[in-house]
Amino acid sequence: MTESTKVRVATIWLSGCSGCHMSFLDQDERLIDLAKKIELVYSPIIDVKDFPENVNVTLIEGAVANEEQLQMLKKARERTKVLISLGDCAVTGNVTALRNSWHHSDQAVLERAYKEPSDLNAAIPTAVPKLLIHARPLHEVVKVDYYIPGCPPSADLINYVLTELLAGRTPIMEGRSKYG
Amino acid sequence: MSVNLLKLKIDGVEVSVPEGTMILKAAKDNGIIIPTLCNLEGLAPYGGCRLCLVEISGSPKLFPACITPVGPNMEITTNSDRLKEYRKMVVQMLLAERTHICSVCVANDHCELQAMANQLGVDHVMFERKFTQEPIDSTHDFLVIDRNRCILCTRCIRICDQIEGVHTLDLKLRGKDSEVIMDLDEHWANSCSCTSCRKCAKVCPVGAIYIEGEPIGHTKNKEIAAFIRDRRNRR
Amino acid sequence: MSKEDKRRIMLEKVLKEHNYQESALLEILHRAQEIYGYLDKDLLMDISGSLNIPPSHVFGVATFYSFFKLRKPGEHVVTGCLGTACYVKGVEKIMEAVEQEFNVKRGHSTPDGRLSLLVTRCIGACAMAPTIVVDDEVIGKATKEIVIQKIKDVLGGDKAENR
Amino acid sequence: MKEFGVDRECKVARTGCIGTCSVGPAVLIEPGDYLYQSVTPEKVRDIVRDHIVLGLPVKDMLYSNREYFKKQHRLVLRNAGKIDPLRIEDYIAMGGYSALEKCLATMTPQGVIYEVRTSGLRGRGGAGFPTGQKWSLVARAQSSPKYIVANLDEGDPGVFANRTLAEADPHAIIEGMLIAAYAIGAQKGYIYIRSEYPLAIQTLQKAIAQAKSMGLLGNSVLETPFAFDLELRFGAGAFVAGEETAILASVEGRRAMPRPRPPYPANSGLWQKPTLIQNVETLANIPLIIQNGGAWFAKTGTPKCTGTKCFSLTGKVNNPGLIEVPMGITLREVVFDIGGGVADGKKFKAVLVGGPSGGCLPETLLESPIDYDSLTKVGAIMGSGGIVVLDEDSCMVDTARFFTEFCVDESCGKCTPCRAGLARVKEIFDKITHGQGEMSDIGTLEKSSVFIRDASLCGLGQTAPNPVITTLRYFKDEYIKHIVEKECEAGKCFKTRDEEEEA
Repeated sequence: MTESTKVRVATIWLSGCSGCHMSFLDQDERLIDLAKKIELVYSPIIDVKDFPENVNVTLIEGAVANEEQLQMLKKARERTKVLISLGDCAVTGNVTALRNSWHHSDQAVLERAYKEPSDLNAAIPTAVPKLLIHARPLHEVVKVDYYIPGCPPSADLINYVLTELLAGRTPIMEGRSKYG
Repeated sequence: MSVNLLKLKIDGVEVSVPEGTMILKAAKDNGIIIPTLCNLEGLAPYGGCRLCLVEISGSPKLFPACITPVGPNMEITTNSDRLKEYRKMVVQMLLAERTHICSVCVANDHCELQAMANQLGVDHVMFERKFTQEPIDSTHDFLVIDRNRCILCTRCIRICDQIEGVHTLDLKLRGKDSEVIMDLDEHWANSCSCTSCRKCAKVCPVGAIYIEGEPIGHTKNKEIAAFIRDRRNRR
Repeated sequence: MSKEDKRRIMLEKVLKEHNYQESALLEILHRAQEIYGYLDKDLLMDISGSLNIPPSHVFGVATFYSFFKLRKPGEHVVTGCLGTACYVKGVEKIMEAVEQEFNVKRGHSTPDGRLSLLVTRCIGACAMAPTIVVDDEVIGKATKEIVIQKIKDVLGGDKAENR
Repeated sequence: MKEFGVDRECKVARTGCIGTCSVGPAVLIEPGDYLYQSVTPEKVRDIVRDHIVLGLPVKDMLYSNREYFKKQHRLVLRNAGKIDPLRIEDYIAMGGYSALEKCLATMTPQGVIYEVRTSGLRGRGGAGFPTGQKWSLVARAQSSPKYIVANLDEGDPGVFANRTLAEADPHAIIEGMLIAAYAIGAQKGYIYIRSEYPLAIQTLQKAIAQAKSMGLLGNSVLETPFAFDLELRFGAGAFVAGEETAILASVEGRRAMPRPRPPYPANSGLWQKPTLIQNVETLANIPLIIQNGGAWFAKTGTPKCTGTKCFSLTGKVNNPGLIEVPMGITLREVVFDIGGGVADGKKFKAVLVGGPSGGCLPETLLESPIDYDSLTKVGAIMGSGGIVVLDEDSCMVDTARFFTEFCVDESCGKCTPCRAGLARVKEIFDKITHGQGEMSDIGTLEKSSVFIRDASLCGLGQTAPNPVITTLRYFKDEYIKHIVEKECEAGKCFKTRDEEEEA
């Protein structure tokens, strides 16, 4: 299979712990088979600066928690055919959404994160992008085509979904997916 | 006393069931598991969660299997596409209603709601999830209630009343504001009637009532109510 | 005899009238609220003991029905009818005006405890919509001007008496 | 009257509501059914002088809309406005309690049930279950004692038919209960009434006391072996308590949470005993059926829906009030002929039939006849008889949001669809009316409301989505306008937070 006929796949890391990406990598030797069929065009594990056009499948880890991520997600949606929420943060908000319970302003969240726990020179870093009021799962912001829940989702499940999609079938999640 | 056996069909399979048996039990005894969250053998059926709804041919209505007794020549469908779709809806509504974050919950991997979502293939929730701020009560020596995880199945209330017999627990308010309370909405430590028997924690399907410091897999016991009731009945 | 004792005797009479029956809980809560003005926890515990029903059951019933008050209401009570007919006829605007004028949110009392603003789901006077009840007087076809004036009158009336 | 010297020939009587609430206070002068509107103490003087002394009715003060009464057919409200509700003698003078006498003296319980069956009467509480059938179920139930509960928990906002009935003709309810009790073999009855109706409570209390002192209630009714005792039970502000099984819980002093049926109250009701639960309007029909026979009753209305129904006609209509019409009358006749059309010359938009869980019907469906089955077909319900007229100033999205909010507040919380589902539906409405709606929300609304309708435990949840389902069916354009163009033609939605605070 030549580069040009391979399926163009991207992965994005929003507000999450990167555990889902670790799980993706845990596909181990199956990655070699996968690599024959896909071309990874954008990912935190490769060095590409801008999200490319004409992507076939994008897997997104993490919830949408700030403005920068919101723009990124929208761009990815525009340029992708099949968008997949990868892991509980992307599917439910998960740990990143715990702050939603407090209904505070973004400022209060930052103070809780950076000022309150620190004993010395407490300060909110200026480089932090503006937070959204709530951390939200992806499908509350854009249309999502498939969901792979789990914290993290097992490598087997990720592999199953990708294999099914590459074979042109619809993955069946009943009894396979697992939250938490 | 002779037991009257009724003939009926569950998912096309002909079965004989003693008169008075609830559909849920009749199905289970014949190897068909109908999903439920509020029902627990040994406690009076509640009919609240609506997961066990089944179709009975001849009626456009849906019936809760936990509380509908079998009838002669009934033809029961437990797993149509519509029922599957509706069960997914129930789980989604429960997940969206309060703060359900499996990864940081004490009941992770031992939660009936989580298992139900996985089993039914609820891979996302179509409604905006609520992140609630209901009070957590950890004043008791070892029992903790986190109402943000409560699905209002009332198993704890029923076991407290029907098995332990003290009725410490009940619901206050109504609708979406309903909460499990102790006595006159007291802190658990100040409860005048709680015997600290732990049965509420044993039957809680989720991580709303748990025992501090104890692995939840160790606490949970779905058979306790049926066991005690059975032994009592034999007396 | 203290006021408290008198009330307790009245309550005892009510309990007796109903034969200390568990099923009369709602009636007894109604009468207790008439006697005491609202239902505090001591009172609920008392009733729970008298009828021999669990405290959580009594609390559950008292909070299920919106008519029972567990907090002390204001001296004067304004109740807006939020029934369909009143809503269609714009009761919302009147309620908002009252909230602003007297600085009180619905479901609450003013800090000085003089005025409570409540809502109900229909007093059944729909043909007179919109309706607002000020203390025990029903104001039909209400406008915000009439209602605000009426509230000012009842609040002011007390002051005159005090003098 | 003294002033004009006619105080001997005339009697001033107080009476229950006549039904023309919008032009109150009203004075009725008999003979001739002269109804004066918006009467004041000064005007009364003119009326007495001109009408009674000189025999010249004061034309410009007469109730102008004769159509209001012309199309009505008053059976249940036969005595409303004609008798003093506080005097049992008045009721008896109008033939009251003779039906009871007839039952006790000449009819068997089975005979009574037969008449009720023949009449075709169906429950007026909303579901429309055949009354005679219900009675025979309870009569046949084996265990005893048996109970009867009269439902006067008129919780629907915008409905006041039962209140008017209780205030105007309390003995009709009591007599109906007595006959029902005789037919099914009950000895104890409860009238469950909303605490929001103080006048109705007082009236009923007095009526029960009078009936007791006349020997109509007690150990030996009308000196026969038939014994029946009656108590009032008060609601306390819970809409769901009007539901059949919830009312039982409430009468027993518990939280008004419905339970699944079966078992039906006919077999296992109050304290697990056979119980007949009947709306007071149904009961008020009973004496007439016994008096005149079931066949006579069945002549009114349609073959499948006999008799009449009381409706509370409110909203943006010229003549709001309480009306009683034969079954099968069209909505158009009610809104335009009796109601006198839309108020203030505005354009008709929709009519909401059946209370907060009724359906919003557009002008094209105004020819629908009012009966249980036709209303269900178009997505509305009979409910407890609320008809609210909405004009061009009403936004259908906001209307559906309002009713959903009502049901969210009133849900008992027992079952997931009604408790958790309706709350989500309401949130979606909040999103749409604040300009954050997306087209996908329409699909979510459709899916969830059908699910809530099918999967809820009791009638409240099962009918709560009706306003959503019908507005989506008949007024989808408005939803799309709200979502795509962020436009609300009625000007109800899209207030910003600031504007809301300002208002």
